[in-house]
Amino acid sequence: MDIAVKGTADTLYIYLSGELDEYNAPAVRARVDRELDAHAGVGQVVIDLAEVRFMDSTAIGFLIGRYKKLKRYSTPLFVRSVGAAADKVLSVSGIYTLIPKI
Amino acid sequence: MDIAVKGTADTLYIYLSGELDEYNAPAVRARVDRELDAHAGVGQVVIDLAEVRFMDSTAIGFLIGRYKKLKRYSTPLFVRSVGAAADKVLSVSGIYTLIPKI
Amino acid sequence: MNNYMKLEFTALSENEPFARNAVAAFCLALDPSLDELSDVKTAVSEAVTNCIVHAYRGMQGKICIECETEGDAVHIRISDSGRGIEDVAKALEPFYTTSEGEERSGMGFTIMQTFMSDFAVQSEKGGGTCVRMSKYFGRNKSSEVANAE
Amino acid sequence: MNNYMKLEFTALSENEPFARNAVAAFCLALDPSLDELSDVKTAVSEAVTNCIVHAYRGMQGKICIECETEGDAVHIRISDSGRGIEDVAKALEPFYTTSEGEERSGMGFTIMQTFMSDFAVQSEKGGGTCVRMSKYFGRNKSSEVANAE
Ligand SMILES: Nc1ncnc2c1ncn2[C@@H]1O[C@H](COP(=O)(O)OP(=O)(O)O)[C@@H](O)[C@H]1O
Ligand SMILES: Nc1ncnc2c1ncn2[C@@H]1O[C@H](COP(=O)(O)OP(=O)(O)O)[C@@H](O)[C@H]1O
Repeated sequence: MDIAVKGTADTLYIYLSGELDEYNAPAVRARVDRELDAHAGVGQVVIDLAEVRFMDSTAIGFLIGRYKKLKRYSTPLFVRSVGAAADKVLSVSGIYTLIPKI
Repeated sequence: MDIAVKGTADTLYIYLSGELDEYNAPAVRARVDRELDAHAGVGQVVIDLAEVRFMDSTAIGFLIGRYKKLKRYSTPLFVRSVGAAADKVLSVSGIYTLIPKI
Repeated sequence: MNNYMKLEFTALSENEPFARNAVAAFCLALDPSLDELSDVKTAVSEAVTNCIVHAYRGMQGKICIECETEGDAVHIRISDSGRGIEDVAKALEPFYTTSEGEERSGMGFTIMQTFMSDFAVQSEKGGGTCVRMSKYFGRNKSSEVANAE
Repeated sequence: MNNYMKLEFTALSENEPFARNAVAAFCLALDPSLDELSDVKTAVSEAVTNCIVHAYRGMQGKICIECETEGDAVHIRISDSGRGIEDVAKALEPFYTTSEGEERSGMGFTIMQTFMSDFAVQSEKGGGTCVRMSKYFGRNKSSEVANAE
Protein backbone atom coordinates (compact mmCIF):
# COMPACT_ATOMS: atom_id res chain seq x y z
CA MET A 1 0.00 0.00 0.00
CA ASP A 2 1.39 3.39 -1.03
CA ILE A 3 0.51 6.81 0.25
CA ALA A 4 1.15 10.22 -1.27
CA VAL A 5 0.54 13.60 0.23
CA LYS A 6 -0.24 17.04 -1.14
CA GLY A 7 -0.70 20.02 1.15
CA THR A 8 -2.24 23.38 0.36
CA ALA A 9 -2.41 26.27 2.82
CA ASP A 10 -5.75 25.07 4.09
CA THR A 11 -6.07 21.41 3.17
CA LEU A 12 -3.97 18.27 3.52
CA TYR A 13 -4.71 15.69 0.80
CA ILE A 14 -3.68 12.10 1.48
CA TYR A 15 -3.81 9.69 -1.46
CA LEU A 16 -4.01 6.00 -0.56
CA SER A 17 -3.38 3.32 -3.16
CA GLY A 18 -3.34 -0.47 -3.15
CA GLU A 19 -5.11 -2.81 -0.76
CA LEU A 20 -6.29 -1.66 2.66
CA ASP A 21 -6.63 -4.76 4.81
CA GLU A 22 -5.42 -5.88 8.22
CA TYR A 23 -2.07 -6.90 6.73
CA ASN A 24 -1.34 -3.47 5.27
CA ALA A 25 -3.06 -1.34 7.91
CA PRO A 26 -0.23 -0.96 10.47
CA ALA A 27 2.20 0.54 7.94
CA VAL A 28 -0.46 2.84 6.45
CA ARG A 29 -1.56 3.98 9.89
CA ALA A 30 2.00 4.83 10.92
CA ARG A 31 2.71 6.78 7.73
CA VAL A 32 -0.58 8.66 7.70
CA ASP A 33 -0.30 9.56 11.39
CA ARG A 34 3.17 10.94 10.79
CA GLU A 35 1.73 13.23 8.10
CA LEU A 36 -1.17 14.28 10.30
CA ASP A 37 1.21 15.24 13.09
CA ALA A 38 3.54 17.04 10.70
CA HIS A 39 0.58 19.06 9.40
CA ALA A 40 -1.10 19.65 12.76
CA GLY A 41 -3.28 22.76 12.59
CA VAL A 42 -4.22 22.43 8.93
CA GLY A 43 -7.80 23.50 8.16
CA GLN A 44 -9.04 20.11 6.95
CA VAL A 45 -7.81 16.69 5.87
CA VAL A 46 -9.07 14.85 2.78
CA ILE A 47 -8.29 11.18 2.24
CA ASP A 48 -8.50 10.24 -1.44
CA LEU A 49 -9.41 6.59 -2.14
CA ALA A 50 -9.33 6.65 -5.95
CA GLU A 51 -6.43 4.20 -6.17
CA VAL A 52 -7.56 1.81 -3.45
CA ARG A 53 -8.11 -1.52 -5.21
CA PHE A 54 -9.46 -3.42 -2.23
CA MET A 55 -10.68 -2.70 1.27
CA ASP A 56 -12.51 -4.50 4.04
CA SER A 57 -13.78 -3.42 7.46
CA THR A 58 -10.19 -2.66 8.47
CA ALA A 59 -10.66 0.55 6.49
CA ILE A 60 -13.59 1.53 8.71
CA GLY A 61 -11.46 1.11 11.82
CA PHE A 62 -8.62 2.97 10.16
CA LEU A 63 -10.79 5.95 9.14
CA ILE A 64 -12.52 6.19 12.53
CA GLY A 65 -9.09 6.07 14.17
CA ARG A 66 -7.89 9.02 12.08
CA TYR A 67 -11.17 10.85 12.73
CA LYS A 68 -10.64 10.51 16.49
CA LYS A 69 -7.03 11.63 16.24
CA LEU A 70 -7.94 14.71 14.19
CA LYS A 71 -10.76 15.55 16.58
CA ARG A 72 -8.11 16.36 19.16
CA TYR A 73 -6.80 18.99 16.74
CA SER A 74 -10.42 20.02 15.92
CA THR A 75 -9.62 19.27 12.29
CA PRO A 76 -12.46 17.88 10.14
CA LEU A 77 -11.79 14.75 8.01
CA PHE A 78 -13.29 13.99 4.60
CA VAL A 79 -13.01 11.19 2.05
CA ARG A 80 -13.27 11.50 -1.69
CA SER A 81 -13.05 9.47 -4.91
CA VAL A 82 -14.69 6.51 -3.21
CA GLY A 83 -15.12 3.66 -5.73
CA ALA A 84 -18.20 1.44 -5.80
CA ALA A 85 -16.72 -1.43 -3.79
CA ALA A 86 -15.20 0.88 -1.17
CA ASP A 87 -18.48 2.79 -0.96
CA LYS A 88 -20.33 -0.44 -0.21
CA VAL A 89 -17.98 -1.19 2.69
CA LEU A 90 -18.11 2.33 4.11
CA SER A 91 -21.88 2.70 3.68
CA VAL A 92 -22.55 -0.33 5.86
CA SER A 93 -20.96 1.42 8.81
CA GLY A 94 -22.71 4.78 8.48
CA ILE A 95 -19.25 6.32 8.62
CA TYR A 96 -20.19 9.18 6.31
CA THR A 97 -22.02 10.98 9.11
CA LEU A 98 -18.63 11.39 10.85
CA ILE A 99 -16.45 11.58 7.77
CA PRO A 100 -18.41 13.10 4.89
CA LYS A 101 -17.77 12.23 1.28
CA ILE A 102 -16.87 15.28 -0.80
CA MET B 1 -9.61 -17.19 -24.88
CA ASP B 2 -10.57 -15.03 -27.86
CA ILE B 3 -9.45 -15.23 -31.45
CA ALA B 4 -9.68 -12.64 -34.19
CA VAL B 5 -8.85 -13.04 -37.86
CA LYS B 6 -7.67 -10.72 -40.61
CA GLY B 7 -7.08 -11.98 -44.13
CA THR B 8 -5.17 -10.31 -46.93
CA ALA B 9 -4.89 -11.76 -50.43
CA ASP B 10 -1.77 -13.64 -49.45
CA THR B 11 -1.74 -13.94 -45.67
CA LEU B 12 -4.14 -15.08 -42.99
CA TYR B 13 -3.48 -13.41 -39.62
CA ILE B 14 -4.87 -15.09 -36.53
CA TYR B 15 -4.79 -13.11 -33.27
CA LEU B 16 -5.00 -15.14 -30.10
CA SER B 17 -5.71 -13.47 -26.77
CA GLY B 18 -6.11 -14.67 -23.21
CA GLU B 19 -4.74 -17.84 -21.64
CA LEU B 20 -3.68 -20.81 -23.75
CA ASP B 21 -3.77 -23.85 -21.47
CA GLU B 22 -5.32 -27.30 -21.60
CA TYR B 23 -8.64 -25.91 -20.39
CA ASN B 24 -8.94 -23.40 -23.22
CA ALA B 25 -7.20 -25.36 -25.97
CA PRO B 26 -10.14 -27.39 -27.33
CA ALA B 27 -12.24 -24.31 -28.13
CA VAL B 28 -9.29 -22.42 -29.63
CA ARG B 29 -8.31 -25.41 -31.73
CA ALA B 30 -11.83 -25.77 -33.12
CA ARG B 31 -12.14 -22.08 -33.97
CA VAL B 32 -8.69 -21.76 -35.51
CA ASP B 33 -9.13 -24.91 -37.58
CA ARG B 34 -12.41 -23.59 -38.92
CA GLU B 35 -10.59 -20.47 -40.11
CA LEU B 36 -7.74 -22.48 -41.61
CA ASP B 37 -10.21 -24.58 -43.58
CA ALA B 38 -12.19 -21.55 -44.68
CA HIS B 39 -8.96 -19.95 -45.97
CA ALA B 40 -7.46 -23.11 -47.49
CA GLY B 41 -5.01 -22.15 -50.24
CA VAL B 42 -3.86 -18.88 -48.65
CA GLY B 43 -0.14 -18.16 -49.15
CA GLN B 44 0.84 -18.20 -45.49
CA VAL B 45 -0.64 -18.16 -42.01
CA VAL B 46 0.65 -15.95 -39.18
CA ILE B 47 -0.44 -16.53 -35.60
CA ASP B 48 -0.09 -13.38 -33.51
CA LEU B 49 0.52 -13.95 -29.79
CA ALA B 50 0.71 -10.33 -28.61
CA GLU B 51 -2.41 -10.64 -26.44
CA VAL B 52 -1.67 -14.06 -24.96
CA ARG B 53 -1.36 -13.49 -21.22
CA PHE B 54 -0.37 -17.05 -20.29
CA MET B 55 0.67 -20.23 -22.03
CA ASP B 56 2.14 -23.59 -21.06
CA SER B 57 3.27 -26.61 -23.12
CA THR B 58 -0.28 -26.96 -24.39
CA ALA B 59 0.63 -24.13 -26.76
CA ILE B 60 3.47 -26.18 -28.21
CA GLY B 61 1.13 -29.08 -28.98
CA PHE B 62 -1.41 -26.64 -30.37
CA LEU B 63 1.07 -24.93 -32.70
CA ILE B 64 2.61 -28.20 -33.92
CA GLY B 65 -0.91 -29.50 -34.57
CA ARG B 66 -1.72 -26.47 -36.76
CA TYR B 67 1.68 -26.80 -38.47
CA LYS B 68 0.89 -30.39 -39.41
CA LYS B 69 -2.57 -29.49 -40.64
CA LEU B 70 -1.24 -26.65 -42.82
CA LYS B 71 1.48 -28.90 -44.19
CA ARG B 72 -1.23 -30.83 -46.00
CA TYR B 73 -2.14 -27.59 -47.76
CA SER B 74 1.61 -26.82 -48.23
CA THR B 75 0.99 -23.56 -46.36
CA PRO B 76 3.80 -22.23 -44.18
CA LEU B 77 3.00 -21.16 -40.61
CA PHE B 78 4.64 -18.33 -38.66
CA VAL B 79 4.26 -16.80 -35.22
CA ARG B 80 4.79 -13.18 -34.29
CA SER B 81 4.60 -10.77 -31.34
CA VAL B 82 5.82 -13.46 -28.98
CA GLY B 83 6.16 -12.03 -25.46
CA ALA B 84 9.01 -12.94 -23.12
CA ALA B 85 7.13 -15.62 -21.16
CA ALA B 86 5.68 -17.23 -24.29
CA ASP B 87 9.09 -17.12 -25.93
CA LYS B 88 10.59 -19.02 -23.03
CA VAL B 89 7.98 -21.78 -23.40
CA LEU B 90 8.34 -22.01 -27.16
CA SER B 91 12.16 -21.86 -27.14
CA VAL B 92 12.40 -24.93 -24.91
CA SER B 93 10.77 -27.01 -27.64
CA GLY B 94 12.85 -25.80 -30.58
CA ILE B 95 9.54 -25.13 -32.30
CA TYR B 96 10.91 -22.11 -34.21
CA THR B 97 12.70 -24.37 -36.70
CA LEU B 98 9.27 -25.56 -37.88
CA ILE B 99 7.31 -22.39 -37.20
CA PRO B 100 9.61 -19.37 -37.57
CA LYS B 101 9.13 -16.18 -35.62
CA ILE B 102 8.64 -13.16 -37.90
CA MET C 1 -20.58 -32.16 -11.19
CA ASN C 2 -19.94 -29.82 -8.27
CA ASN C 3 -16.51 -28.29 -8.12
CA TYR C 4 -14.66 -28.38 -4.82
CA MET C 5 -11.54 -26.99 -3.25
CA LYS C 6 -10.02 -26.96 0.19
CA LEU C 7 -7.32 -24.53 1.20
CA GLU C 8 -5.34 -24.78 4.41
CA PHE C 9 -2.73 -22.21 5.40
CA THR C 10 -0.77 -20.69 8.23
CA ALA C 11 -2.56 -17.96 10.17
CA LEU C 12 -0.32 -15.09 9.08
CA SER C 13 -1.70 -11.73 8.05
CA GLU C 14 0.51 -11.77 4.92
CA ASN C 15 -1.79 -14.59 3.72
CA GLU C 16 -4.89 -12.41 3.71
CA PRO C 17 -4.51 -11.22 0.09
CA PHE C 18 -3.55 -14.75 -0.99
CA ALA C 19 -6.61 -16.33 0.63
CA ARG C 20 -9.22 -13.94 -0.77
CA ASN C 21 -7.63 -14.03 -4.21
CA ALA C 22 -7.54 -17.84 -4.25
CA VAL C 23 -11.25 -18.00 -3.46
CA ALA C 24 -11.96 -15.37 -6.12
CA ALA C 25 -9.94 -17.38 -8.66
CA PHE C 26 -11.96 -20.49 -7.78
CA CYS C 27 -15.22 -18.57 -8.31
CA LEU C 28 -14.16 -17.27 -11.74
CA ALA C 29 -15.35 -20.46 -13.45
CA LEU C 30 -18.90 -19.51 -12.34
CA ASP C 31 -18.60 -16.30 -14.37
CA PRO C 32 -19.47 -13.83 -11.58
CA SER C 33 -19.82 -10.09 -12.16
CA LEU C 34 -16.98 -7.91 -10.89
CA ASP C 35 -19.27 -6.62 -8.12
CA GLU C 36 -20.15 -10.12 -7.00
CA LEU C 37 -16.50 -11.15 -7.01
CA SER C 38 -15.61 -8.09 -4.97
CA ASP C 39 -18.33 -8.99 -2.43
CA VAL C 40 -16.90 -12.50 -2.03
CA LYS C 41 -13.35 -11.20 -1.66
CA THR C 42 -14.39 -8.75 1.01
CA ALA C 43 -16.40 -11.30 2.99
CA VAL C 44 -13.55 -13.85 2.82
CA SER C 45 -11.10 -11.19 3.90
CA GLU C 46 -13.26 -10.45 6.98
CA ALA C 47 -13.51 -14.09 8.01
CA VAL C 48 -9.80 -14.81 7.46
CA THR C 49 -8.78 -11.65 9.32
CA ASN C 50 -10.95 -12.72 12.25
CA CYS C 51 -9.13 -16.07 12.43
CA ILE C 52 -5.77 -14.33 12.51
CA VAL C 53 -6.70 -11.44 14.80
CA HIS C 54 -9.22 -13.02 17.18
CA ALA C 55 -8.98 -16.81 16.99
CA TYR C 56 -5.19 -17.10 17.27
CA ARG C 57 -4.24 -13.53 18.36
CA GLY C 58 -0.80 -13.80 16.80
CA MET C 59 -0.25 -17.38 17.96
CA GLN C 60 0.51 -20.09 15.41
CA GLY C 61 -2.45 -21.84 13.88
CA LYS C 62 -4.05 -23.07 10.69
CA ILE C 63 -6.98 -21.65 8.77
CA CYS C 64 -9.09 -23.84 6.53
CA ILE C 65 -11.26 -22.64 3.65
CA GLU C 66 -13.54 -25.01 1.79
CA CYS C 67 -15.46 -23.96 -1.32
CA GLU C 68 -18.04 -25.92 -3.22
CA THR C 69 -20.05 -24.89 -6.24
CA GLU C 70 -23.67 -25.82 -6.71
CA GLY C 71 -25.23 -24.54 -9.90
CA ASP C 72 -24.58 -20.79 -9.92
CA ALA C 73 -23.77 -20.71 -6.21
CA VAL C 74 -20.59 -21.05 -4.22
CA HIS C 75 -20.70 -22.29 -0.65
CA ILE C 76 -17.74 -21.22 1.48
CA ARG C 77 -16.71 -22.56 4.88
CA ILE C 78 -13.93 -20.81 6.79
CA SER C 79 -12.79 -22.41 10.03
CA ASP C 80 -10.12 -22.14 12.68
CA SER C 81 -9.21 -24.11 15.81
CA GLY C 82 -8.64 -21.00 17.86
CA ARG C 83 -10.17 -19.64 21.02
CA GLY C 84 -13.79 -19.59 19.82
CA ILE C 85 -16.54 -17.08 20.61
CA GLU C 86 -18.29 -17.12 23.98
CA ASP C 87 -21.38 -15.13 23.00
CA VAL C 88 -22.07 -15.47 19.27
CA ALA C 89 -25.21 -13.30 19.33
CA LYS C 90 -23.23 -10.44 20.85
CA ALA C 91 -20.34 -10.91 18.39
CA LEU C 92 -22.80 -10.52 15.50
CA GLU C 93 -23.95 -7.09 16.66
CA PRO C 94 -22.72 -4.20 14.49
CA PHE C 95 -19.79 -2.34 16.07
CA TYR C 96 -19.21 -5.01 18.71
CA THR C 97 -15.53 -5.82 18.98
CA THR C 98 -13.26 -7.24 21.65
CA SER C 99 -10.21 -5.50 20.14
CA GLU C 100 -11.10 -1.87 20.65
CA GLY C 101 -7.46 -0.84 21.14
CA GLU C 102 -6.43 -2.18 17.74
CA GLU C 103 -8.90 -0.04 15.81
CA ARG C 104 -11.08 -3.01 14.81
CA SER C 105 -14.45 -1.65 13.76
CA GLY C 106 -16.68 -4.48 14.90
CA MET C 107 -18.23 -4.54 11.41
CA GLY C 108 -16.67 -7.78 10.09
CA PHE C 109 -19.65 -10.06 10.66
CA THR C 110 -22.05 -7.34 9.50
CA ILE C 111 -20.16 -7.07 6.22
CA MET C 112 -20.14 -10.84 5.72
CA GLN C 113 -23.91 -10.88 6.26
CA THR C 114 -24.56 -7.92 4.00
CA PHE C 115 -22.27 -8.94 1.16
CA MET C 116 -23.15 -12.63 0.96
CA SER C 117 -26.49 -14.29 0.13
CA ASP C 118 -26.43 -16.69 3.11
CA PHE C 119 -24.42 -16.55 6.31
CA ALA C 120 -24.09 -18.61 9.49
CA VAL C 121 -21.49 -18.87 12.23
CA GLN C 122 -20.91 -21.68 14.67
CA SER C 123 -18.54 -21.34 17.59
CA GLU C 124 -17.87 -22.36 21.13
CA LYS C 125 -15.43 -21.02 23.67
CA GLY C 126 -12.18 -22.93 23.21
CA GLY C 127 -13.64 -24.95 20.33
CA GLY C 128 -12.73 -22.86 17.28
CA THR C 129 -15.05 -21.03 14.92
CA CYS C 130 -16.66 -21.96 11.63
CA VAL C 131 -18.25 -19.41 9.30
CA ARG C 132 -20.43 -20.61 6.42
CA MET C 133 -21.38 -18.22 3.64
CA SER C 134 -22.94 -18.67 0.22
CA LYS C 135 -23.13 -16.41 -2.77
CA TYR C 136 -25.64 -16.95 -5.57
CA PHE C 137 -24.15 -15.47 -8.71
CA GLY C 138 -26.19 -13.82 -11.41
CA ARG C 139 -29.15 -12.95 -9.21
CA ASN C 140 -27.83 -9.61 -8.01
CA LYS C 141 -30.26 -10.01 -5.18
CA SER C 142 -28.47 -9.52 -1.88
CA SER C 143 -26.21 -6.79 -3.25
CA GLU C 144 -29.17 -4.78 -4.56
CA VAL C 145 -30.83 -4.99 -1.20
CA ALA C 146 -27.63 -3.98 0.53
CA ASN C 147 -27.27 -0.91 -1.64
CA ALA C 148 -30.87 0.11 -1.16
CA GLU C 149 -30.69 0.03 2.60
CA MET D 1 8.60 -18.66 10.45
CA ASN D 2 7.99 -20.65 7.29
CA ASN D 3 4.71 -19.98 5.57
CA TYR D 4 2.64 -22.96 4.47
CA MET D 5 -0.45 -23.71 2.43
CA LYS D 6 -2.19 -26.81 1.19
CA LEU D 7 -4.72 -26.74 -1.61
CA GLU D 8 -6.91 -29.68 -2.55
CA PHE D 9 -9.31 -29.54 -5.45
CA THR D 10 -11.32 -31.55 -7.93
CA ALA D 11 -9.41 -32.69 -11.02
CA LEU D 12 -11.29 -30.55 -13.53
CA SER D 13 -9.52 -28.65 -16.28
CA GLU D 14 -11.53 -25.52 -15.40
CA ASN D 15 -9.44 -25.46 -12.19
CA GLU D 16 -6.14 -25.05 -14.03
CA PRO D 17 -6.18 -21.23 -13.99
CA PHE D 18 -7.39 -21.22 -10.39
CA ALA D 19 -4.61 -23.56 -9.21
CA ARG D 20 -1.71 -21.71 -10.83
CA ASN D 21 -3.08 -18.33 -9.74
CA ALA D 22 -3.51 -19.51 -6.16
CA VAL D 23 0.13 -20.65 -6.01
CA ALA D 24 1.25 -17.38 -7.58
CA ALA D 25 -0.79 -15.41 -5.02
CA PHE D 26 0.87 -17.42 -2.23
CA CYS D 27 4.33 -16.61 -3.63
CA LEU D 28 3.62 -12.86 -3.82
CA ALA D 29 4.62 -12.36 -0.18
CA LEU D 30 8.17 -13.44 -1.21
CA ASP D 31 8.29 -10.48 -3.60
CA PRO D 32 9.22 -12.42 -6.76
CA SER D 33 9.96 -10.72 -10.07
CA LEU D 34 7.27 -10.97 -12.75
CA ASP D 35 9.47 -13.40 -14.70
CA GLU D 36 9.93 -15.64 -11.70
CA LEU D 37 6.22 -15.59 -10.97
CA SER D 38 5.49 -16.49 -14.58
CA ASP D 39 7.92 -19.43 -14.35
CA VAL D 40 6.15 -20.78 -11.28
CA LYS D 41 2.72 -20.38 -12.86
CA THR D 42 3.82 -22.23 -15.97
CA ALA D 43 5.43 -25.11 -14.05
CA VAL D 44 2.38 -25.48 -11.79
CA SER D 45 0.12 -25.44 -14.82
CA GLU D 46 2.14 -28.31 -16.35
CA ALA D 47 1.96 -30.45 -13.23
CA VAL D 48 -1.74 -29.82 -12.63
CA THR D 49 -2.58 -30.48 -16.27
CA ASN D 50 -0.72 -33.80 -16.04
CA CYS D 51 -2.85 -34.85 -13.07
CA ILE D 52 -6.04 -34.07 -14.98
CA VAL D 53 -5.00 -35.41 -18.38
CA HIS D 54 -2.79 -38.38 -17.48
CA ALA D 55 -3.37 -39.38 -13.85
CA TYR D 56 -7.17 -39.40 -13.94
CA ARG D 57 -7.86 -39.20 -17.69
CA GLY D 58 -11.21 -37.50 -17.19
CA MET D 59 -12.17 -39.67 -14.22
CA GLN D 60 -13.01 -38.05 -10.88
CA GLY D 61 -10.13 -37.44 -8.55
CA LYS D 62 -8.45 -34.95 -6.27
CA ILE D 63 -5.27 -32.97 -6.78
CA CYS D 64 -3.23 -31.74 -3.85
CA ILE D 65 -0.78 -28.83 -3.91
CA GLU D 66 1.39 -28.03 -0.92
CA CYS D 67 3.60 -24.94 -0.78
CA GLU D 68 6.11 -24.02 1.86
CA THR D 69 8.40 -21.02 1.99
CA GLU D 70 11.95 -21.20 3.27
CA GLY D 71 13.84 -17.91 3.20
CA ASP D 72 13.54 -16.66 -0.39
CA ALA D 73 12.49 -20.07 -1.71
CA VAL D 74 9.16 -21.74 -2.25
CA HIS D 75 8.91 -25.53 -2.23
CA ILE D 76 5.94 -26.93 -4.10
CA ARG D 77 4.56 -30.47 -3.98
CA ILE D 78 1.84 -31.46 -6.45
CA SER D 79 0.35 -34.92 -6.06
CA ASP D 80 -2.45 -37.09 -7.37
CA SER D 81 -3.75 -40.58 -6.57
CA GLY D 82 -4.14 -41.49 -10.20
CA ARG D 83 -2.71 -44.20 -12.40
CA GLY D 84 0.96 -43.38 -11.83
CA ILE D 85 3.89 -43.59 -14.25
CA GLU D 86 5.38 -46.94 -15.17
CA ASP D 87 8.70 -45.68 -16.53
CA VAL D 88 9.59 -42.32 -14.96
CA ALA D 89 12.93 -41.97 -16.82
CA LYS D 90 11.13 -42.34 -20.14
CA ALA D 91 8.38 -39.91 -19.10
CA LEU D 92 11.02 -37.26 -18.38
CA GLU D 93 12.44 -37.39 -21.92
CA PRO D 94 11.62 -34.31 -24.01
CA PHE D 95 8.77 -34.94 -26.49
CA TYR D 96 7.79 -38.23 -24.84
CA THR D 97 4.03 -38.38 -24.42
CA THR D 98 1.47 -41.15 -24.09
CA SER D 99 -1.29 -38.91 -25.47
CA GLU D 100 -0.09 -38.34 -29.02
CA GLY D 101 -3.63 -38.16 -30.40
CA GLU D 102 -4.56 -35.26 -28.10
CA GLU D 103 -1.78 -32.96 -29.31
CA ARG D 104 0.16 -33.17 -26.05
CA SER D 105 3.70 -32.05 -26.76
CA GLY D 106 5.58 -34.25 -24.30
CA MET D 107 7.34 -31.11 -23.01
CA GLY D 108 5.56 -30.76 -19.68
CA PHE D 109 8.28 -32.27 -17.49
CA THR D 110 11.00 -30.53 -19.51
CA ILE D 111 9.37 -27.18 -18.82
CA MET D 112 9.01 -27.90 -15.10
CA GLN D 113 12.72 -28.76 -14.98
CA THR D 114 13.80 -25.75 -17.01
CA PHE D 115 11.60 -23.18 -15.29
CA MET D 116 12.17 -24.23 -11.68
CA SER D 117 15.37 -24.28 -9.62
CA ASP D 118 14.89 -27.84 -8.32
CA PHE D 119 12.70 -30.64 -9.62
CA ALA D 120 11.97 -34.27 -8.71
CA VAL D 121 9.18 -36.70 -9.53
CA GLN D 122 8.17 -39.82 -7.70
CA SER D 123 5.67 -42.27 -9.12
CA GLU D 124 4.67 -45.86 -9.33
CA LYS D 125 2.22 -47.62 -11.60
CA GLY D 126 -1.15 -47.51 -9.83
CA GLY D 127 0.28 -45.54 -6.93
CA GLY D 128 -0.21 -41.92 -7.97
CA THR D 129 2.41 -39.33 -8.79
CA CYS D 130 4.14 -36.66 -6.74
CA VAL D 131 6.10 -33.79 -8.29
CA ARG D 132 8.34 -31.65 -6.07
CA MET D 133 9.69 -28.37 -7.37
CA SER D 134 11.42 -25.42 -5.76
CA LYS D 135 12.03 -21.89 -6.89
CA TYR D 136 14.66 -19.67 -5.34
CA PHE D 137 13.52 -16.09 -5.82
CA GLY D 138 15.89 -13.21 -6.37
CA ARG D 139 18.79 -15.28 -7.68
CA ASN D 140 17.69 -15.25 -11.29
CA LYS D 141 19.88 -18.33 -11.64
CA SER D 142 17.90 -21.08 -13.26
CA SER D 143 16.03 -18.71 -15.55
CA GLU D 144 19.27 -17.11 -16.81
CA VAL D 145 20.71 -20.53 -17.58
CA ALA D 146 17.53 -21.53 -19.33
CA ASN D 147 17.60 -18.44 -21.52
CA ALA D 148 21.25 -18.86 -22.36
CA GLU D 149 20.90 -22.41 -23.57
N1 LIG E 1 -12.73 -16.57 14.31
C1 LIG E 1 -12.97 -15.96 15.50
N2 LIG E 1 -12.44 -16.47 16.65
C2 LIG E 1 -12.68 -15.87 17.85
N3 LIG E 1 -13.43 -14.76 18.00
C3 LIG E 1 -13.97 -14.20 16.90
C4 LIG E 1 -13.76 -14.75 15.60
N4 LIG E 1 -14.42 -13.98 14.70
C5 LIG E 1 -15.00 -13.00 15.41
N5 LIG E 1 -14.75 -13.11 16.73
C6 LIG E 1 -15.26 -12.24 17.82
O1 LIG E 1 -16.38 -11.52 17.33
C7 LIG E 1 -16.16 -10.11 17.45
C8 LIG E 1 -16.83 -9.37 16.30
O2 LIG E 1 -16.21 -9.72 15.06
P1 LIG E 1 -16.34 -8.75 13.79
O3 LIG E 1 -17.78 -8.39 13.60
O4 LIG E 1 -15.65 -9.40 12.65
O5 LIG E 1 -15.58 -7.41 14.22
P2 LIG E 1 -14.02 -7.13 14.47
O6 LIG E 1 -13.23 -8.19 13.78
O7 LIG E 1 -13.81 -5.79 13.88
O8 LIG E 1 -13.83 -7.18 15.96
C9 LIG E 1 -14.65 -9.96 17.50
O9 LIG E 1 -14.24 -8.76 18.11
C10 LIG E 1 -14.24 -11.20 18.28
O10 LIG E 1 -14.40 -11.01 19.67
N1 LIG F 1 0.55 -37.13 -13.00
C1 LIG F 1 0.77 -38.09 -13.94
N2 LIG F 1 0.14 -39.29 -13.85
C2 LIG F 1 0.34 -40.25 -14.78
N3 LIG F 1 1.17 -40.11 -15.85
C3 LIG F 1 1.84 -38.93 -15.98
C4 LIG F 1 1.67 -37.87 -15.06
N4 LIG F 1 2.46 -36.85 -15.45
C5 LIG F 1 3.08 -37.25 -16.57
N5 LIG F 1 2.73 -38.52 -16.90
C6 LIG F 1 3.25 -39.31 -18.04
O1 LIG F 1 4.46 -38.72 -18.48
C7 LIG F 1 4.36 -38.36 -19.86
C8 LIG F 1 5.17 -37.12 -20.15
O2 LIG F 1 4.62 -36.00 -19.48
P1 LIG F 1 4.90 -34.52 -19.99
O3 LIG F 1 6.37 -34.36 -20.15
O4 LIG F 1 4.24 -33.59 -19.04
O5 LIG F 1 4.26 -34.43 -21.43
P2 LIG F 1 2.72 -34.44 -21.88
O6 LIG F 1 1.86 -34.05 -20.72
O7 LIG F 1 2.67 -33.45 -22.98
O8 LIG F 1 2.42 -35.84 -22.34
C9 LIG F 1 2.89 -38.22 -20.11
O9 LIG F 1 2.55 -38.41 -21.46
C10 LIG F 1 2.30 -39.31 -19.22
O10 LIG F 1 2.38 -40.59 -19.83
